[in-house]
Amino acid sequence: MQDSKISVSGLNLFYGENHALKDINIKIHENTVMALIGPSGCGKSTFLKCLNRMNDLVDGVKVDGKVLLDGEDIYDPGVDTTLLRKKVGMVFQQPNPFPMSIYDNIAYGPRIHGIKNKSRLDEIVENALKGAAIFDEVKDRLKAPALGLSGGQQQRLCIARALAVEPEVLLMDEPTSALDPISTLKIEELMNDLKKRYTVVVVTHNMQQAARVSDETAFFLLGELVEADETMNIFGHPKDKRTEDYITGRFG
Amino acid sequence: MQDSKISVSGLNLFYGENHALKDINIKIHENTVMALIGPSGCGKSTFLKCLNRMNDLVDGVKVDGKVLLDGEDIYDPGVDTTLLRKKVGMVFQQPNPFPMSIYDNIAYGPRIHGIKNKSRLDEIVENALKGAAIFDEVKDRLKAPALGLSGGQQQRLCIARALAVEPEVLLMDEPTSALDPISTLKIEELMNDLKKRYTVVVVTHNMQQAARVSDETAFFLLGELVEADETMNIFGHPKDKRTEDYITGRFG
Amino acid sequence: MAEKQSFSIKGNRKNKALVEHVAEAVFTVCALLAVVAVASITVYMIINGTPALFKVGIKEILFGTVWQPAAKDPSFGILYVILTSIVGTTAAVLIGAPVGILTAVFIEEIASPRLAAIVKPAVELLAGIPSVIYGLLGIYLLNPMMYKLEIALFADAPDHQFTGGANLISAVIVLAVMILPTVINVTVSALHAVPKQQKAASLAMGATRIQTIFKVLLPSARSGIAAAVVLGTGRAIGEAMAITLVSGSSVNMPLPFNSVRFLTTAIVAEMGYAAGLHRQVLFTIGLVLFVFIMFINISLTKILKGREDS
Amino acid sequence: MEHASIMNKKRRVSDQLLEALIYLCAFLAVGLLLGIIGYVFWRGFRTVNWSFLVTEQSPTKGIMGIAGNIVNTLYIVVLTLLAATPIGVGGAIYLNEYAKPGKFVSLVQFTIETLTGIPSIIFGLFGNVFFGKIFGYSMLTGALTLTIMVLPLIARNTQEALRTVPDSYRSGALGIGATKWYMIRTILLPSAMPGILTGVILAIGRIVGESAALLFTAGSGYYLPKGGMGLFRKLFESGGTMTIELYLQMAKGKYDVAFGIACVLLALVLLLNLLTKYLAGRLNVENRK
Amino acid sequence: GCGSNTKETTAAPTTAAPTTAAETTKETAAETEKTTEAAGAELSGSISMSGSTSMEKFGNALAESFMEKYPDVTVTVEFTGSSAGVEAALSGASDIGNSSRNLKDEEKSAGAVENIVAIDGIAVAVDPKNTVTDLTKDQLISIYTGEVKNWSDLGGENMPIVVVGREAGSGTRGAFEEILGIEDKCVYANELDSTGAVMAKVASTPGAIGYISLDAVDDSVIALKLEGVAPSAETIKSGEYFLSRPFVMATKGEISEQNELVKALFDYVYSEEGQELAASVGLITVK
Ligand SMILES: Nc1ncnc2c1ncn2[C@@H]1O[C@H](COP(=O)(O)OP(=O)(O)OP(=O)(O)O)[C@@H](O)[C@H]1O
Ligand SMILES: Nc1ncnc2c1ncn2[C@@H]1O[C@H](COP(=O)(O)OP(=O)(O)OP(=O)(O)O)[C@@H](O)[C@H]1O
Ligand SMILES: [Mg+2]
Ligand SMILES: [Mg+2]
Ligand SMILES: O=P([O-])([O-])[O-]
Repeated sequence: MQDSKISVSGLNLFYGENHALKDINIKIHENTVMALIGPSGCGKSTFLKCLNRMNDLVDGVKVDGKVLLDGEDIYDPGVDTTLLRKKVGMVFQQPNPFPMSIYDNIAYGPRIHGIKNKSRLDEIVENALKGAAIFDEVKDRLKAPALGLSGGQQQRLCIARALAVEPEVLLMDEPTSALDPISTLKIEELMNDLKKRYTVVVVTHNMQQAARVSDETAFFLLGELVEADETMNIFGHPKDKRTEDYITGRFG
Repeated sequence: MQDSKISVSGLNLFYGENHALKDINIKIHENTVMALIGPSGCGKSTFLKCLNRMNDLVDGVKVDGKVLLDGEDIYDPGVDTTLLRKKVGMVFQQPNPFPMSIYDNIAYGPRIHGIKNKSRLDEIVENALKGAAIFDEVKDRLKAPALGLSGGQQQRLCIARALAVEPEVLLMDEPTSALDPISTLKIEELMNDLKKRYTVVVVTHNMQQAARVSDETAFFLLGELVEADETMNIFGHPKDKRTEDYITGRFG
Repeated sequence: MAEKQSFSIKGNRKNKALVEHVAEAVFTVCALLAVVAVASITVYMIINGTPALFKVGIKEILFGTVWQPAAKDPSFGILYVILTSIVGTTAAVLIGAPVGILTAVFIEEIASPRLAAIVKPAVELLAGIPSVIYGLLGIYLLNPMMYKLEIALFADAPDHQFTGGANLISAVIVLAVMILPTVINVTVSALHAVPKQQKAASLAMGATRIQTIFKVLLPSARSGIAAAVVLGTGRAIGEAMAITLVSGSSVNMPLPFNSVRFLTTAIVAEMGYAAGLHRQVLFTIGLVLFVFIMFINISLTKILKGREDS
Repeated sequence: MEHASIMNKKRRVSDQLLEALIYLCAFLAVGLLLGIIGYVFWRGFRTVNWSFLVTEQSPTKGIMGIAGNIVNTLYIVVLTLLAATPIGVGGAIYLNEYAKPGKFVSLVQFTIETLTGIPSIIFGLFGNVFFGKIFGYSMLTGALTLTIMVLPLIARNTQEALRTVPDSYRSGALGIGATKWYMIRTILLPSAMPGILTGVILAIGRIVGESAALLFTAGSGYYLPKGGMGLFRKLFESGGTMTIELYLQMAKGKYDVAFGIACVLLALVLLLNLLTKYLAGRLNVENRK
Repeated sequence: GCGSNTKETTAAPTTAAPTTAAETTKETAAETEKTTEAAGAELSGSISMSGSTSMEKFGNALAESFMEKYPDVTVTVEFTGSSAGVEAALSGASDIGNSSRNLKDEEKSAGAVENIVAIDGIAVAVDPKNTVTDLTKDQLISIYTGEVKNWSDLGGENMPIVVVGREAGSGTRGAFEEILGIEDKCVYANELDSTGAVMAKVASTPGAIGYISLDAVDDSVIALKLEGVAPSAETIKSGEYFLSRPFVMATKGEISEQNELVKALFDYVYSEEGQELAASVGLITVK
């Protein structure tokens, strides 16, 4: 196995009184896709947001433990969260393009990070759109409003937007749950493609999807990480009884 | 077979351009339960609403044809819709108690129709609640707000409210689709009971329910009445191929 | 089952229908009254406001600069009055709107929830303060300060007409402060309506909070903010009593240290005694104000419609 | 692969400037607005005492009291609401429950929007010559003028409230044979009541704070009505509300009195504000159930 | 330079009018005096006056004392400016229109009747700190026409002059400009719409000058001497102080055509008690 890109140890998270993540220890390897599964409310989204400190925005959150990204603790006071989030991109469940043109959506990130040069931006936009497998569909209408795209296209646009800042890790929270089967297929293919260059962590409710797209799978239950292993093992020979029950549909 | 309580002939209904009911001919017999089934959008609710002229409230509706209730055409200009609706009560898909006490909900109808006497009202309320099999559950809190009841109780309250005006026909549009299985069962039992004194027409999406509760069943498709017959026949030996396809789950 | 007595559905519908028809008629009349009220105001303004335009001459009224309505040889030029309303309102909005919008940003995005929970209701409360109170503070606190400034600035300008601080700037400041609550409240709700995921998306891309505010939140809320500004403009251009004393109420060019008269204060100043042609000219002033307001109203409707559509 | 470090905390000058600007504006605006409230209370507090509130003004005797103005304010509020509430609520019922979408409805809707935007000085001008011609400077002239002015406030709030009443209530009532008017009376109006009251309170706030539309219609009398007949006669007599008296005192440079009245007005506005909040809460709870 | 003739032209009506008015009302007063005494306490209803803001003090005093006498009558007075008052009387919006100047010919021909009830001076007021205490007529004219802009040109401190005046419908302004012969030539820095507002502005603004009703002057301002003459009842009566004008309570039609209440009010005004009241607020009586 490769290096671990992200290494989480002793992570606990509280929403006020609610102990939402309990002593999580896990390693996520470079250039792989890791799937997070588990029943609703088990803490998948919460864990994902720990990886780029999006939880900072929630009032009354207390985080405790270590999350190392390339060996640096992202909860160190010296960390610049904007640099962290540039490095660890995120795609949300609901496609959420900004109310501006397709081009400006993609150029948003690069511009924030100081890129002003027009031809450089053009290049970045084109590459990002290609990377998210949507370039051909929108290349003739880059100036059109992004909100005019279909749901599936919007989600790929959001992926392109995340790619445009050249992250190293890509977090995806149920990226296909709001999409139709054809768009879902496109995005699954895309994930397979992305892992060549990025480390991908994806939350999914869909067991088949986890099995199809991921190299490794982590199973959460009631805020605990029950088991994390290669996807084949999780779906083939889970070590924990609870994992087996969940995968075979006995609860959740 | 008994007399036909309602007799519909040559009924056509248009929502503007949309021809929602096409030449419907059907007889509904006294003291039976008739189930209306068919895929979504086929016109079941529309047909039901024709029977007490609730369609009058919709803008741009055009109705054409005859609906005889006890031999009187309900679309005759001389008809008083409030008397009609007193005679033909209705229960809706979503329980819709008024924001007042349980007692006042039930007494609402009788009061409309001029009953002011307190002891007479008390009696009516009690009978209606008993008729809808909810009396025991609420008898100690008749002054409590109706909105505080559970969904299933609310629906039986609405049935009681309809019974309180002593209708002769009771229309029910998917009365159990918003309810849990236990409440559903209670209401199905109730229907069986009701048909001793009322003529019941019930729309349902649930084939088993139709089979369980109804004496006759009418199958609608795309605004047409495909077939109406005794329930045993519809589910046993449907005459029309489309009915068979629908019942066996081939579409819808 | 024949023993069950079935009643006819035909019958005493006449009585009931009567009550129904009366109720419907009453409500229709109520709605009509609203129309009649506006129509009569509009028609009244037009009927009374247009004759003077032709009697005096459109050019003489709208582009004349001499306002001497009670002179032996009267002159009815309201150009300065129109310009004062335009300049005064614009200036007030240019000051009040940015401050208001950024304050709304503070309440919605920067302030801690506890602080916001104090500030927001306070600002809502201020929207209800009678405008004369703003005028009272203007005349009591602002005018004397302005006079000091005026003396300092124009000490060596022998041609300057001293106003004692009752000038355009004072009026503009009063108006700017007065529209603040409106701008803040409407902008806060506009910002509040921006989907939370857009903020999350921007932050997740490494944008700072400030970048997110200026590059995503404010642009997303722009139609709501536009509505806030337009509402503020409407309030500013329509205000009369708060600024009539503060502005000095002489008809002059709208220069910062001139005593000036607005469209509204022109009506206030002379409404009581104007008769004949003079009164008709006042209606013309009212009509000009009315046209401005209609323009503002219609653009507001457009903005709000546009928001519903998108 | 070369990994960028995340430990290099940068300071963005433009961000800091903008943030400073936001703080500045917020501080300015909030400070100013709170300062206004604070100043008015502080400056007006000493003037307000019991006799200020309950005595009638008498310039010859040198007595300053606002009892007459308080009664006038109440009088005009009641009179205006008596006219505006039924019309506003009725118009809203027509628009929401009876009207079929079309030209007339958009016309009414447009006029209601328009009325909202018309400045009060135009109402003053209109009322002065239109109603004033018949009734002179009088409470009646003032109330009729204000009725037109607050009509949209009540109508719009009623419309909003009616919109939040679920349709199922309507079909429920009609489905058991209620006539439309009966349904409106027994189901819609009770459910919409908090919204209607909110509109009424907003209208009260507007009337209490009004100056331009009243000064030229209801005038500025400050006497208490004399006995029962006086209360009726008041209809045709001039009367200034507290806000009008505030304006006149301020024009005369009697700042102590002006701030005193301002202080009372602020307290009143605060009270009305709390009342609206309370009612809005009620409306929400009803819906949540 | 034209000041001397205006003195005569305005002086004429102010002296002529009261005599005629007083004469015409003498009989009516005499004959209604009995009726009011008999029916006095039973009078009830309301009287509306509106107009001159200079007459605020007089109007309020009149209303109050009349209401004391007739407890069931309400007298309301609006202070909207003289022309507004006459206009309101003509349109019927008010029973009586107060005017602090003689009625204009147009107003008379529209049916307004000039009932002069008292004579008042116009004081030229400055703020208490001003060192100038005396102006000539020409100096006053040059101030109001904008030729002189600093008190130092008039022997005072180096301080700008803030020229405060009244709105165009004001009786005070009408009389002031007419007596000085500067109609429509004044350059006002502030045009305020009541006597009280002018006084408040002058009182609070160093260097301000304004004209106001003499009976309104209090110690927040200083009333200047004109041509060395201080304004007072005596100097106005004698004609030495040249800024004066009548207080008119205009009616639409003669007093005899008015309703009982209005008649009673005029009876009261012209009675000894009423004239004492006028004198007590600093006016010159006409009887
Ligand atoms: N902002 C928040 N404040 C308080 N509690 C929260 C917050 N967000 C989540 N929680 C709680 O934390 C727990 C984990 O939530 P989380 O959203 O991570 O679950 P999840 O596994 O993503 O569920 P789902 O599959 O439904 O998205 C839940 O009990 C939830 O109620
Ligand atoms: N108020 C209306 N205005 C216009 N068209 C309507 C209206 N109500 C129903 N329709 C149309 O009439 C047709 C029949 O609708 P109806 O509601 O009767 O179907 P349904 O069989 O009850 O369906 P479901 O099972 O989904 O309730 C549909 O095409 C529907 O779109
Ligand atoms: Mg989640
Ligand atoms: Mg249906
Ligand atoms: O007395 P005036 O208010 O008209 O000057």
